[in-house]
Amino acid sequence: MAQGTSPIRKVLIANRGEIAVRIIRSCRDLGIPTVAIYSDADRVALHVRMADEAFRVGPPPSRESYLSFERILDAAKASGADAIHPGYGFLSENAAFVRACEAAGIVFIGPPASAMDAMGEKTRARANMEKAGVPVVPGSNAPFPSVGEARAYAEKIGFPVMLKAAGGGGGKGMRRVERLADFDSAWRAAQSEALNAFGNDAVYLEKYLDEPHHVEIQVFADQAGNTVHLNERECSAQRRHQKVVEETPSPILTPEMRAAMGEVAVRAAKAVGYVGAGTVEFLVDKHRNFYFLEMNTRLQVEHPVTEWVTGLDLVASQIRVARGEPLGFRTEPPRGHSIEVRVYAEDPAQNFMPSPGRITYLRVPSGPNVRDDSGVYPGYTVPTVYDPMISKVSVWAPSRPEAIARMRRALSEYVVKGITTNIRYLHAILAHPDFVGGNYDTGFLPRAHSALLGRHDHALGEVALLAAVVDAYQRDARRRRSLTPVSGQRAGPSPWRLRTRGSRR
Amino acid sequence: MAQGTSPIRKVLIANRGEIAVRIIRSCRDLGIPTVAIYSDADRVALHVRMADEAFRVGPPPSRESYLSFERILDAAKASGADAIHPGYGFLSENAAFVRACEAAGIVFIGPPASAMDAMGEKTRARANMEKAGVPVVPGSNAPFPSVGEARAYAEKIGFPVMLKAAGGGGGKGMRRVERLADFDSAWRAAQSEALNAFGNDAVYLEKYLDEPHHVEIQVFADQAGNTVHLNERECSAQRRHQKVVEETPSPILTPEMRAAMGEVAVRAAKAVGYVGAGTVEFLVDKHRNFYFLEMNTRLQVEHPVTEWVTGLDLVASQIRVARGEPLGFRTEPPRGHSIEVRVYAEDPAQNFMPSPGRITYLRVPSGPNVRDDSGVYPGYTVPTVYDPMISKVSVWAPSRPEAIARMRRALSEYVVKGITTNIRYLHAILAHPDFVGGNYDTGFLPRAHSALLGRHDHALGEVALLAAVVDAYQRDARRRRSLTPVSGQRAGPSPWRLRTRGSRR
Amino acid sequence: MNGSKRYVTRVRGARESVPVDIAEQDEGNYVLTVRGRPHTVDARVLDHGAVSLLVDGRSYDVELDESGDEVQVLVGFELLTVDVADERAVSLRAGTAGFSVSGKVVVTAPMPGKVVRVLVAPGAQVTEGQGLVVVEAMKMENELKSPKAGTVIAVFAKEGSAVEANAKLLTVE
Amino acid sequence: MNGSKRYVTRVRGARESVPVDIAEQDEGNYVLTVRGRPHTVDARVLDHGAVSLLVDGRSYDVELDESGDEVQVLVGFELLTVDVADERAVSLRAGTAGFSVSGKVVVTAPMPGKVVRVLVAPGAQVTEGQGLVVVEAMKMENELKSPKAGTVIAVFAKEGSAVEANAKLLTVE
Repeated sequence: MAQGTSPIRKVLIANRGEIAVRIIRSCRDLGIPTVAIYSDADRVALHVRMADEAFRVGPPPSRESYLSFERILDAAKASGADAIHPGYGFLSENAAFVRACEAAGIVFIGPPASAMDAMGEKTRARANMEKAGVPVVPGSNAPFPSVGEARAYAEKIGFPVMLKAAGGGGGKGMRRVERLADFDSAWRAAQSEALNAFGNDAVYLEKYLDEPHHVEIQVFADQAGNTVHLNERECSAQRRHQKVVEETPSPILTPEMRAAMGEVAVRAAKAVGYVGAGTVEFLVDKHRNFYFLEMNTRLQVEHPVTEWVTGLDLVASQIRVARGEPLGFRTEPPRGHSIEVRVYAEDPAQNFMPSPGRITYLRVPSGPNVRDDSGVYPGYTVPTVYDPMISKVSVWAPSRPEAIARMRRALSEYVVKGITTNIRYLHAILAHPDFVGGNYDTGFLPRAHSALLGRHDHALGEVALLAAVVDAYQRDARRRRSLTPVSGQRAGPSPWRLRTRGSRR
Repeated sequence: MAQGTSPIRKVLIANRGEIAVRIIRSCRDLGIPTVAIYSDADRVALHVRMADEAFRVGPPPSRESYLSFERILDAAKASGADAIHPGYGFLSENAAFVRACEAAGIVFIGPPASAMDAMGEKTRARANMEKAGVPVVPGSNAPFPSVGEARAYAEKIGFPVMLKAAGGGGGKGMRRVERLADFDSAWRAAQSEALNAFGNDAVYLEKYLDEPHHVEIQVFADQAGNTVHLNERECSAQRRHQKVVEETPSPILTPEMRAAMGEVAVRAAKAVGYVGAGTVEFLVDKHRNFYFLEMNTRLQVEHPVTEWVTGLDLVASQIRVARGEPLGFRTEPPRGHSIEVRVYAEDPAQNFMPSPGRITYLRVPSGPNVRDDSGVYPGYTVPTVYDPMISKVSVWAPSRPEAIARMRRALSEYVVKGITTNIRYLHAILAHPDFVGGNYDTGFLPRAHSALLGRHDHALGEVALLAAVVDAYQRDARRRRSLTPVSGQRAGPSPWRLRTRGSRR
Repeated sequence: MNGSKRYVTRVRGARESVPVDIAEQDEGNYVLTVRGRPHTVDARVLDHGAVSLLVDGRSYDVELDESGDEVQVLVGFELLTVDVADERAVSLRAGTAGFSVSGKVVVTAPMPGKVVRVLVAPGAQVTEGQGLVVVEAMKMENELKSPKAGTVIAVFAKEGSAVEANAKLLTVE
Repeated sequence: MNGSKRYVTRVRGARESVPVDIAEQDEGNYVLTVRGRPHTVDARVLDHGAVSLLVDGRSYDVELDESGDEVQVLVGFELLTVDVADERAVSLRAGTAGFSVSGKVVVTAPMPGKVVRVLVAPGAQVTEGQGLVVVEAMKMENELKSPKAGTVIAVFAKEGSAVEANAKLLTVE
């Protein structure tokens, strides 16, 4: 981020989907015009419809559109945008893009490239954190020259171990190895996966922590180096290293642990000269020891839960910091409790297979302390080429049990027709005794998988039969009588109809 | 309310529309099953679809359905409901109904009948309040035996005066008289209107305050008599004595005034042995003197703004108090700022004529700190027989200017097709300098009426022409080519389609 | 690519009609010319009757509702009723009475209700916007106003009587 | 009032079909009898394919989606695919292969993607739920499972090849 004060008069959002919509909303609240970018697959996506301006950046594949420095910077210049918000994913943690923005005289709303460099490669991040006195999981800081040396190191720290792509993120390229015999083939597979996914075959290894908790600390820093933490988020409800449900406060954290982890997270951020919103992820073992996992140098998907318990608008705060304003807040204890779930166009019963397609009907949950951050609308077709997350629902309540009840209620109000979603699965998580109990680790979702899919309500099954038969009966009756649908309501006359009709024509 | 502890295991909601939905939500959050009632006009209304059970209570006219003691109590007995929540309007301030509930052994979630009696007739309320040392607007406490005596009293306190139906509320039966010559005819008209609306022709009169502010204090009391206030709501944006926009805190209140008005409101509530949620309405004149106006012995339409700045769920709190639980909260300064607008199916340009009909498409605002309390759904037909309010949008932000910006953004996201709404009018209010300035009185909306209707954006008018022409062109092209609609998206295959297709049939 | 086609548009309440020329470049992309100024327009019609327009790079989300020959257009907070006709249709219409609020106008009840008051008698001169009849519906009294200046030539509404939606109340010429 | 009519219902995945008798009382009100138990049902079909059901006073909000002879039913969090046929249709079908997951089943690609791995060869014995083919789409690998126990009689999918939606991947009998 260019140091100093920059007015920020128009923001280009280098992203799509719900996060692009989320950023447009904060910009609009701040009175800042927005520029959307879109690939050919997104011409009628919600973020394009909501933005003030919109520029095409290429064909559907991300590499040719949402990852194209040149096209995005061209759109910024064409529209006169003086700042770019990267959202999460895509170019949000790409230091080269940050430098390209700087070279083009455009404010990148995020940390400086140097902080990304320091945290980007996981092995370098580990080394930097060890230097700063931040506890890390036992493991290697440098790639190994050969599989033999890697294997020897694994034997030294003891199995099971975790192989991780040094350049990766989001759970891709990760592989757990249980025993020595499996090591060599797993190593090669991890290297090839890392190369395919990130263009970099560097793999490192860490001691595998048995069913740890994933707890992360939100940090925020201004350009003057004032750095605070905004408490934690519990993200242990994961599937294939993808978070599914997040909450704050973490049900396992004491105020003392929160203070200790917060202090370490702030130290980590300061060690790399961090600016803006960032997240320090930790693993917490059974003994409540915590270890630095990685730092996400961007806004997180799950930032709304922190917004609920702090009252802050983190996107607006990012923009204010990027303008050179000082932090207007400090660390305070979380107020109440917040939970977020990620709604996906996917079928949990079919191994979570994505389920793109047209949303034919949509009714979103609402009412007190329920928030829906959506990237879709009724009639929208979820495309096949991008991440299938369509929405995030978050709730707030004074206490965790109330927040759980509210989220279950909110999910019961969520109606999406035309595509399969994971809403039922999310509801099952919120009702599962391990989740309700609060002491769930990263092994929870895999362990509970069949329980989360399996619970069926037979009384409702019978109601479904009744509904199907009534529907068939009425259809048959209509066919017989060639009449219009039976309905409790008559369709009204012409929409937006005119109050006073003239005899025009 | 029956004193003592009552478990409350099932709640019948003696109301309809958004407030019935609102109450269902809180009950569901508390794990309490709900029973809806419906007239024939409401068989497929949202509250019926969302409740656990639903009972018909009669034909569309309220008198034969939502106001029928007998049918409502029969539904409560048939369903096994042990408590009734009256919402607002309908039977919510009917002391006879409270007594009928008590006689039937059903908890009425609201104040005791005696408190309603004390506050119900406005003249009696005035007398009670004067006795309790609460400042009231100069006026009469008793109905007048003849128009002559009323006229003499009006001359004594000086014109203009306000005529009000003693048994009324919601702005009905109110009439301002500017000068002596108009008095007699206005008096007779007010009597006849009062008789029609409330079955009671008693009319009283008060000194008319010139363009006062309407500021109300939310109070809450438990069965042990602990009574607190939850700050104020500014409700001066009124049209024909109907509130349109509400906010808290009031932009004109100092902390000292808030404390003074809060203390008076608590005194008023205690004077009548109040229990549960109630609202003491005040008029505030130019010199910031405040006068008791009336007490609404029920939940208010605009309660969400108080929920935003206190973090309380007022409906849940009502239920807890009705169960005999002590107040779990106390008076605290408002946190941030909240605004609510009432979305009506009406046409401001046609003298606010109601615009019932079918909602063909609906997209509601969302995102951070935006709440939509709606009673409708896409495909719903707004009936002609009831109040045309379809939804309330409320927002929260740290400061008033941010809350205004957020509400304007939220309204810009609100799409309702098929019927005319007042959304554009609401947006114009939020953009009007008098509202933005914060010092608006009850004369604001009438004064600003043509400004609120008149502002047109000519650039958008030209865009409308472009859209209409493209639409016509594409229709003509389709007709020529007999092709399917041109669209940025292809309609997907069958909805909820099956992942693995068998060769069934 | 097609040649240019002309449509004549008229916004309800406006005094003049505006010709708009449209030329399709490729599917969804057009050049539209209004009052001599050309606009590059990328337009996608959505199923539910909305159009996403990119006009010279600016994004407009437009909701449409067709009713007869007219279309209601909602863009931002502007709601306009637009009559769109191609040139042939306009010339056909030229011989008829239509295409303006001239001639006889029948004022109808917009919804079921009760006639509370009739404010004018046959023969009365009225101005545009003047109240004609008060109808009570949804517990509110609603004043129906004259859509034009003219003379009341017939009154069908009776005080106290119930009326159905679209019932004729009176005629102004 | 009409007489009673019988429908035969079968939930996908269930082993048995369930007959349901329906008798209309008056418009929207029915008595439905399932497994010998009668239910008083007030049913209103909404335009967008939903039914509001009051079954013995309990309210159920049911969303329907018809696809061919089947209807997908969402009630609460239960999503079922139900085949509903009247008695005549059932007797017609008796001579055909349908109405169970017996016989040949073609496994098709649910969306465009790339075949990453083929896990079985022709002749392989498979159990219900066993993985057959891995297809990559939307950046995720998705394993397609066998809808029934049986024998793989043909494999059309090739590792590394792109497939369109609904492309035949293999056949299980």
